Parts: sequence; structure tokens; C-alpha cells
Amino acid sequence: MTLELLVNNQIYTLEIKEFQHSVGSTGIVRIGDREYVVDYRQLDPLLYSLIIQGRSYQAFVYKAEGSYGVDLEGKTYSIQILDEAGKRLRVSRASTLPGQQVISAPMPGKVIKLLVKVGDPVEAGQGVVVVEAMKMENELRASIRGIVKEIKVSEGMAVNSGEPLVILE
Amino acid sequence: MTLELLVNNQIYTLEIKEFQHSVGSTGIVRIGDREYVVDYRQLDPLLYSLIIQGRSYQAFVYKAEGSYGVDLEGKTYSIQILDEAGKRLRVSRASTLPGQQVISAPMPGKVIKLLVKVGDPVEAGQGVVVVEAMKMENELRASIRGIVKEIKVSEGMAVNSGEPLVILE
Amino acid sequence: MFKKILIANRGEIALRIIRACRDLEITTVAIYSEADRGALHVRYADEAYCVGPPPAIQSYLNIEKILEIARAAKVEAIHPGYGFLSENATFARRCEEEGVVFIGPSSQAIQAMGNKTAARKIAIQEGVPVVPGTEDVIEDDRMAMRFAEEIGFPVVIKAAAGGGGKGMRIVRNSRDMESALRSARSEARSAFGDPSVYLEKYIEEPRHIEIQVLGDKYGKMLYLGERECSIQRRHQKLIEESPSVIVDPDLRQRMGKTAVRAALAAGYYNAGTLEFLVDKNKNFYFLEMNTRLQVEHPVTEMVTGIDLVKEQLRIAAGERLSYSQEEIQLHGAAMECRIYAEDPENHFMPSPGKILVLQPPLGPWIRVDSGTFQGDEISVYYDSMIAKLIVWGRDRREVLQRMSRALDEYKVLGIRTTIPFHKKVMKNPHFIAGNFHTHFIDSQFLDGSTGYPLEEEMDADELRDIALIAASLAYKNRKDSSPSTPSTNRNILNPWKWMGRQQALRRGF
Amino acid sequence: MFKKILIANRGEIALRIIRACRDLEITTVAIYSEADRGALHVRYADEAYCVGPPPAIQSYLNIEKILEIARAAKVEAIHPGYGFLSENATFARRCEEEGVVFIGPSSQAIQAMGNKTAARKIAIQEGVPVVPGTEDVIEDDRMAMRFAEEIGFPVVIKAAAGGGGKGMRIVRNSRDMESALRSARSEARSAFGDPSVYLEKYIEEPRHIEIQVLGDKYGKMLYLGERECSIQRRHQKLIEESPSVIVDPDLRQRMGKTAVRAALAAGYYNAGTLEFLVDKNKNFYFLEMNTRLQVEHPVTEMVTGIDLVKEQLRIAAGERLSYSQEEIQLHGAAMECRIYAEDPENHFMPSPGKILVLQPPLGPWIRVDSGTFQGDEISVYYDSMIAKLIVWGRDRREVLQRMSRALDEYKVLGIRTTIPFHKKVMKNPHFIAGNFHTHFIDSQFLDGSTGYPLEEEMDADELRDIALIAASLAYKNRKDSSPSTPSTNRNILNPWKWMGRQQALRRGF
Repeated sequence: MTLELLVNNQIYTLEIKEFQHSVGSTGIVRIGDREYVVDYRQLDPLLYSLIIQGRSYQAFVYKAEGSYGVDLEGKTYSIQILDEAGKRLRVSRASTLPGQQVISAPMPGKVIKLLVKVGDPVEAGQGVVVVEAMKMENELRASIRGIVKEIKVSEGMAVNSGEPLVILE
Repeated sequence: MTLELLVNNQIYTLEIKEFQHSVGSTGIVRIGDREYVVDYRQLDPLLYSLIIQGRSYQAFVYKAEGSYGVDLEGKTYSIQILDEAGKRLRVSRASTLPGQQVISAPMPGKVIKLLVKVGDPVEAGQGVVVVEAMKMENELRASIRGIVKEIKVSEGMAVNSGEPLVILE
Repeated sequence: MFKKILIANRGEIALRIIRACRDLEITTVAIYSEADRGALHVRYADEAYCVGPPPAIQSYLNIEKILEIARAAKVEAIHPGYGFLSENATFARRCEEEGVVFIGPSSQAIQAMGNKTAARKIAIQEGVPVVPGTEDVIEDDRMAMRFAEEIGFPVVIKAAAGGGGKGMRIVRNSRDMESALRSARSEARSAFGDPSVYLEKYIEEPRHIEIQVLGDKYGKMLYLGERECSIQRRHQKLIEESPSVIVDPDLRQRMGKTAVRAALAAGYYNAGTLEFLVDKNKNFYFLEMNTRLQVEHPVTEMVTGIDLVKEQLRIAAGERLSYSQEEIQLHGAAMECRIYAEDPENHFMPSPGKILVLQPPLGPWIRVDSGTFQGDEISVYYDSMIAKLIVWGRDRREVLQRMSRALDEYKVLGIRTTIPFHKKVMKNPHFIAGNFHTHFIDSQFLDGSTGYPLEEEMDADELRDIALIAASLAYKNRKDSSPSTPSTNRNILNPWKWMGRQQALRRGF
Repeated sequence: MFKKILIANRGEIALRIIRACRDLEITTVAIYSEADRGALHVRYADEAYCVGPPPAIQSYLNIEKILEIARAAKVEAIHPGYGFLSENATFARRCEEEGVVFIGPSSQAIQAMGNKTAARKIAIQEGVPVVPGTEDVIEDDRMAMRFAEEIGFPVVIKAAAGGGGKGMRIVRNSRDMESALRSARSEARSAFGDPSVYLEKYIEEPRHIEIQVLGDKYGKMLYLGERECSIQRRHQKLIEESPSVIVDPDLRQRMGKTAVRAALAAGYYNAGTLEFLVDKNKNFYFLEMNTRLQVEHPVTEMVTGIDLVKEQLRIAAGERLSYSQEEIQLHGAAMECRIYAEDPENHFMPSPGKILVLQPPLGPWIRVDSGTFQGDEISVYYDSMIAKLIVWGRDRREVLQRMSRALDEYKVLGIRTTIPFHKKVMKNPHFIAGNFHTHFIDSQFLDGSTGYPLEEEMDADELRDIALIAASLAYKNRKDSSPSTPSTNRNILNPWKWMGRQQALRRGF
């Protein structure tokens, strides 16, 4: 079985061989020119124990937003498996216009303050809008340099998670 | 919805009313002449939170050997629900001969010692056979007074969980 | 002792109080908002009543509704926890009027010490050092100059009408005073519509150190050592410890006695905390008093062995403190890391959501005070603190080692938490050496664009490969087990399917 | 300090040792039998190697295979834990030969103190009191009589060839001696094929009290107070505590100094335990020495603050003990309840199986040393102890309250455990008063027919109704959610169905 996986914007090809039981056994995985003998056991719907060349790993694997979240030694990886569905997804996701940034509410809350108005130039890292949630005021920032194209909310408005607030270009 | 439940060899009839959501809501349960207003929430496949007349309970409910195991405030109840299947089950279970006791291995292990032979009279509570498991020797006892009818194993034999060892009559 | 009390709070502190009550065989009554029906504190209490809709103002802050429940449930006392109504003098007074014991100080003491200005006045009267300042608004620039020279530079100009750094200017010498006053006033006017400013001595790189006191209703007041709380972000504490590396026995005694004097002057009883700033020369200045149990009370508990919540209950029930100041000894060292549902890599932005996996660390000298459970939904309505991890050791070095280990063991999946950030702090050489102050986190860890970036892994390449292997095995299992149903996201997570498969594997031995 | 060690054990003690190693940043190598591939200690270690098939004799007791793994993994030392090879002088010697440090005493010290008779001889040489006895087999009945009169009645006749009470007779006066000897010999012959018996003073209702010692390789030996271990069933400890209610500072010092003397005489280093019987008049008699870490070491850790496993590692690495006898102070009190997978209501019969739910207690002064996890399968191959619950308090009363609370909080479902039995012991007035001895459990709790019956609930009727309601709601949910599929047992347990349904409920607000 050969899979393409996407992590940190890089694609890796994995070749998986010889695993017999579906919840635990030993097999071989090749990634590029690296070969791993993998002894694994699924202990829980989310929990995998892997022993690879004597080293013992505990990985939690869960589905999150169309990709796999993998927690390994306290580090979290977001990994997408590029099967047919995945490839389609990737194509459809690419439809966000290049150079545009939509600043959305990361959680349900209330718009406390707009720090910019349409047409304002903003630097990367500059605060754009303040949303209150969990007893805290959270300043949402621009991740790109650009100008404010559109403001979709007003101060005092309640917003839902994922709702677009400000669009930069 | 009316149910018959069997616990500690007694049958109770429960009448369940007005629950709307299947994983949590408020309704009424009548047991005999006792009426309970029950606010419940299923928090987990096994975990139920119940608030009844202001008192808060946490119950774990799991299926075990054809009946429900309920853990409530550290006490464990074995409850059988007498729907059609349950009633059939009950009937089939009754096929054990009255006055007979089958002493079975409670876990996989090894027969260390037979303390009786066929024809011996035994008292309730008397040790009958010693099985070793988990580094311990465990003496299995008679729960009825009677005589040894049949011995199905010999000393040194390995036995599986549930395997009949000695039959008393 | 009380037979039954109500806990007017939620989350980990409600659990903490229920546990103390269970130790003392006191029946507990929980209240919950509609968002908290499934919460841990509801299940752990003996009784539970709904107090209103999710927003705190309609539920956990609803004084009359809470008193109504207290009456109906026939409780003798109410523990307010921290936050919510814990420092609300009106609530304390209403409890007194209703004949329900408020487990805390009297409403008068809350009024006296809960107000920053009033507390400062009491402190000054009692000879407790405070940060020197004009107290009143500066009308005359020459008076400001004279005052600055009296208390010594640097000084800080602050806006009377508000906070958040607006209208604030640090002045390091007399030359800059005039222009600083001018610009501060102008900024204050545009920010708050009020140009009034006042002057205070500027404490450079101060430490935030607080003294725990415990007093009964008969005038006995004890201090239980200090807590070092300088590790903060956005003026909220992240990590606390006791003892503080800079507090020696002499300073501890002087600060302790000062705290006791101030608390007694306010007629205080119950557990309370006096916050101080401590400068580089170990001068300490009273800031304010918290007239309640603190979030970070466990570090004091760990080094003194005294259960502060049980003491609160005993004091409120009219019992006397059963030990003397001499009997309070600090043993070893303790530290607390607050676990917030926040993303440290994104400016500590709240991260509500469902907790898919929760595995608290176990083993020696580890304490977890948690208000959540696996499968719980962290709601947006309340504080983002979901747990506290407390560690004890014979000395600070042992504590740091053990804390690192415990943080490694702590698994919270599905939401972002401060756990990885704490791990990074534990490895910081300045923190390890004990060299830090209240601006430490921002000065050491803040990165303008991403927030507080986490450490890079040394063996990142190998770990990434392992992660890829884990993901592909999970994917393969899902495909193997359901060839007919194409990619339903949940299949992989069905625990009963794999249980059956596991049994098949076991038989394969 | 070592960089890498191997842990030749499994279960909670393997976890305990891994945690200590993580604190000290030592890389850990686990070994596992084929039955333990999914075990917690395998996942927590840095490396893990299969050591053989499930039976211990082919895996955890396989000396040469373990040494082979140690060589391949290039470890510097091996920690044996307790049980398995921990007191095996051959294993210690083989480690020495292979140039791998055995984290324990020297093989000579194991040989000297591990053998009961040899240890007794050393003790007698050093003037350590032992239970007076003939040591040799009784050939002459008149000599037996003389000896009995010398040491005083009651005495006990024991079979030389075996144990388990066979051939044992308690003799309370000289009149009964002759017939007792005769019947004891006859029983011994039929049980063991050897009629030899010997004589010992019979200690009535003794307490089992042990002294923890800690010695480095440079002749420094310290005692860390006592542990009270009288609460046993089937000669296995159930509950341990420190300090013992009957040990005062003077007795502690005398027993401690005696223990140190005996350990030094054997050239001992590492952690070790000297077991004593203590009679009603506080006379103590040396029984035997355990030349390893004990299961119950945490209670000593909790009252002394000393991490015994870390000390073992340091001593083995050649470090010196860094503190003196005077610096070892006992603070407060600690107790341990052993959680066995056994059914107390059925004569503590082992109860292997799958753990459906595992919720250890959390909160202040609670420590859980556990080797298992939710979903784990408790196998029949190994010891039935799955975890230890340890509690600290300022005094014994606080410990008892807190232990009761923690036991209430502890949920282990799917198998039977000793948790409900411990709850009952915590409420026993004799236990609370500290009045007990090694036969206490059998004399107080044993019921011939059912084993050790548990307490009846006060409000049994109401609770039963609640249980019925819970079961019927679970049944109803199952029916509601799958009207088409008739009664598949697993449906109710599908977590993803209810998750979806829960979300539907939430939207309903």
C-alpha cells in the first residue's frame, strides 16, 4: 500500500508492507530512502503504541477537520492523507484568493472593538479587531501586510465561531 | 413505556414518561407507588448523570453477560431487563437442574489440588478444589450442602475460564 | 461543623471545595448554569440545582437566585470559591441578612480591604509600606517635580481614569518630567476623555510576591509563608511557587508580620492574601488584598501541609485555629502550573472545544486539581482555566525536574492548552536560576508575529516520520475494517469495532 | 549519574521507576512479555524489548535473556523493582559479572540477608532481638519442655519442612505439650512426608512493623522511620501506614538503630527493609530483611519527603547520601491501600478481565501509583495488584477521612477490586482507633460462607430505584437510537452515536 501524506506543506510518500492484523502487528514502512520496522498496537480508538527499532512511542491519532491530528511526545502534527477525496479537498481549498486574508472569529464571542476601518493599511502582526470570549479580550491580528478591504461586523455584535469579521487584501 | 426489571431476584415494573431527547432530558419514572422526576444526561457511552429531586447521582451502566451492570455510589447492581429476549433468556437459564451446583473455574489457571472425591458429602462453604492463578492459590467452595456427583478435572490440569470442575448435587 | 453547604462556583475550585467537604462529611449542594448540566462539579456534589442560563450574570452571579436555592436546600453556609461572587460585599451582606454563613470574611472586611484605595489607606495607617505616590491627581507640575525628587526617580505617570497602559509614562529623570506629563495628559484625554494623571514610584522589574494569611473569628491571625507569582502573561498568573527564591527567613518574617498587622486592622478573618511588589533591593510594597481563597492556594498547602479549604470551613463554623505561628514550617518547595484552554502560539487565544483525550499525570508528589473530564466541552462562557498541576519536591531543583516530567505526561487533546508553553518555561535558564520578574514572560518569550512560539524539537525529522507512520496506520486500519463504507470520518474512532478486532488478535497468539 | 538503565519489571513499579528516571533525565529501557505488549510501562519507557512468552519464568525471570537485552540496548544499570528477580542473588551476581550495575545491594548482601536463617544468625550476632526458638529440630521432648519453660508460654510448634499452618500447634501450658508435639508431628508427616518440628515463642496478636533503611556504598546507613503493615489477608499486606500508632519516638529510635546495625553487619547498601514483630508490650523481634524496594515504600516517601527510587539510583551510581539521620523528620501521616483485582466478597478470589472504566481520584494529598489504564486487560499471568492509593495528612485522622474520600472517588469497572473492602476497613472502629494486629482482617471481617461481605447500604431501597432508573434509561436510549437493529449488545456503547445525539440536544437549547 502506498500513500501520499501532506504535513507542514510537504508531501511524503509512504510504502506500507506486511502488516497482518488490523489492530496490531509488525511490518515495514518506507519513507523516501528511510526504512522502518514498525511493531504497533492500537490500544484505544485514538491510541497507538509503536515500537520502532527498539524505541517506544505513544501516538494519539484523531480526525480533525478533514485531516489527521497526531499527538506524539507532546508535539501535534496535522497530517492530510491524499487519497482521492483528500486531493479533491485540497483543490477546493485552494480557492481562497491568493494574497487575501479573512480574519474570522476563532470562537463564539462579542466584537468589542474594531481597530481599523476600510482602506486602512495594516502590517503583519497588527491588531485588527478585538473579540471577547472566555472572560478575555482577544486581539485578532493580520498575518499579512495589506489593506482592509471589507469589515463584516460592527462593535457590540455577537459572532459565531468561524464567522468572517474583516477581510484584508 | 413500561419495563419489567429483575434485580436481586425481585421483579420491578417501571413506567417511563415524557423524556424527549435520547441522551438527556427530564421525565417521570414510576416504580410501584414511588414517582421520580428524573433529569438525566448521558455524558459518555457508559456514564449517566441523574438529578432526582435535587440529589445528584453518577451511574455507570454497561452490558455484562446479558444484563446491565450499574455502578452507583460504589455499589454494583446487576439488572436484567425482561423484554421478550430477556424473558426467553430467563427461561433457558432455568434449565440448570434444581439443587445442583456446578463449580467452574473463575479464570484460566491450573488445578493444584482436589479436596474431595466423588461421593463425598460437602457442607456449604467447604473447599472443594484449589486453582492457581495470578500467583495465588484459590480455594473454590461449595455454596450448597450436598454430595460430589462428578469431578471433571485432575490435579495439574490447566483449565479455562468457565470450565466446569466439580458437580455437586 | 456545618452539616450542609452550598458551593456558589463551578470548575476546579468547586471540585476542590467538594473534596474538602467530603473529607469532613459535609453534604454539598452544587449550582449549575444550563451550560454546565454535565459538568464534573454537578456529578460530584450530593445535590445540584440549576441556577440559570449560561451567561454568568444570569447564573453564577445571580445573588438572589443563589440565595433562593440556599433556602430551598436548607444549607447552613455558602462557599463562594474564587472569582464570581467571592469578593462581592453585597453578596456577603445578603448572606448575613439571610442567616446563611458566608464562608469568607465579613462584608465589612471585604468592603474595607476589597477596595484598592481603602485598603491602601488602612495599610498606610498601619505603617505598611505602599508604593509611594501622589494618590491625588496632579494639578501643579512643580508639585509633581518636587514629589518625584522626594521619592526618587524613576517615577511613573498614570491616568486616573483608566488602565491598560494608556496615558502611562515612565520618567527616569527630572528633565523629561514636563514633556511626559504633557503627553500623558493628552493621551489620557483621548483614551478616557479625562486628562487627569497621578504619579507613582516606578518599581523596575518587580516581583509579585504575596503572603497567605489565615485568621479565625477570635483575633488569631497567622501567616503561611509567601507565594512567588511573577510569571504572568496579560497580567494573569501562569506559574506560582512557594517559597520564593528571593525571600529569606528574615524577609519572610517581616512581610508576614506586616501582612498580619494589615489584616487584623481590617477586622479580617478567613483565608486571605496580601499582594506585594518586591524590588531588586528586597523592599516590599503593599499592592492590594484578596479577601478570598486564591487560585494558587495549593502551593501553600503543599509546603505547609495545611488544607486551606478545610480551615476556611472550620473558621466559618466558628472554630479556633488549632496551631500557633511557630508550628507553621515550610517543608520543601511547591510549584503550580495553570492549565488554560489557550493557544500559546497564538497570543494565548482561548481555545474552547471538546476534550477528546484527557490523561492527567500520576505518581509521587503530583497533584492535579481539575474541573474537566475526557469528553467534556470547554465552553466559551467561562474562564479558560481548566486545571492546575501542582508539584512538590524537597527543593526547587527537584520541583523543576518533576514538573517537567508531569507536563510531559499530561495529555489534553482536542483543544490547545498552555502545557507546551509551561514545558518551555521549565527549560528556560533564567527561570531555572530564579532570575525573573513580572515582565519576564513577555521579555523572554513574546514574538511579535506568532505570539509565544514553542521550542523546536531536536529530532524533528525522525518524530515527523513516526507521526506519518501513525497517521497512515490509522488510515489503513480504517480502510481495512470498512471496505464498503467509504471514508466516514467516525469509523476510525469506533471503540467497539477495534475491541472485537483486538480480541481476534489476542486469539492469534 | 547513569545515562540509561533497564527496568526488569512490569506494572506499577515499572512506571514508578520510569518516573524517577524521567525526573533525572535517565533514558529508560522496558522489557515486556508477549502478554504485555500494550502495557503502560512499555509505552512510558523510551525503549522497549520483548523478553519472552507470557509465563514469568520464560520472560521476567529469564536472567540470560534480560542480560542479552541489557547488552544490546547498552544500558549501564538494571533496576529489578520488587518481586521477580529483585532478591535473586544469582541475578545480582550475573549483573556484576556482566559489568552492569544492579540497582540494589551486592549479591553477597542478598545472600547474607535474603536467607531467613542466615539473616537470623547475623541478627543474633549483632544483638538484634529475634523470636526465641529452638532453631534446630526437636529430637527430645524433655528438651522441648525445658526450652518452652525458659522462653515462657505460649509457644508454637512448627513443621520444619513446610508452612501454611500445617503441622502447627499453639501450646499455652506445659500440660498440653506432649500431645501437641505428637499431633503436630503426625500432621507434618502426612502433609510433607517429614515429621520434624521446631519450637518458637508464640507472639499473640502481634503487629508487623518494618523499618526502612537507606545506605550508601561508603558505610553510611540511615533509618527512615517505620511502616505499620499489620493489615493483611492471606499473609499479604493490604494496608500500610507510617507512622505506626504504637511507635513512639523512643521505640522508633531503638528499632531504627537496631535495623541500621543489622544492615551494616551484612555490608548492605541500597534501600532495604527490616521486618519485625512487635508484641503488646512493645517488645520487637526481627523477622527477616527484604533486600529491595518494598511495595509500600510510598508511605515512607510521603512522611519523609525522600524519593526512595531516586536515592536507589544515586546510591547505585556511587553517590553519597547527602543528608544525616538528624535531617530525617517524619511530617504528618501517610497510608497506602493496595488495589488488587480480587473479589473481597468471594475470598479475595482473583478477578482478571477488561477494565471498562478507570477513574483514579485526584486532588490534594492523593497519590496514585498505577500500572493500568482504561481498556487494559488484567491478565492471569501476573500479580493481581493493579494500583496503590496513597494519601497524606497532617495526622492519622485526616488521613482516614481523605482515604475514605479518595476510595469513593476511585472508579474501576469491569473487574472486582479491593476498593469496597478498603472503604469498609476505613469505617471500622478498631481500625480507626489503631487497635489491630496481623490477624485483624480475618478476625473482624471474615465470614465463612461468602468471604468478606461488604457493608450494607443504609439507603439501599432508594439507591436500588436509582439503579433501576439508570438501567432502564440506558435500555430506552438503545432502543430509541436503533429501532431497526434488535438488541445488539454493543449498540448502547457506541460513543459516536451519542456524540451526534448530544450535539442534537445541545442545539435544542
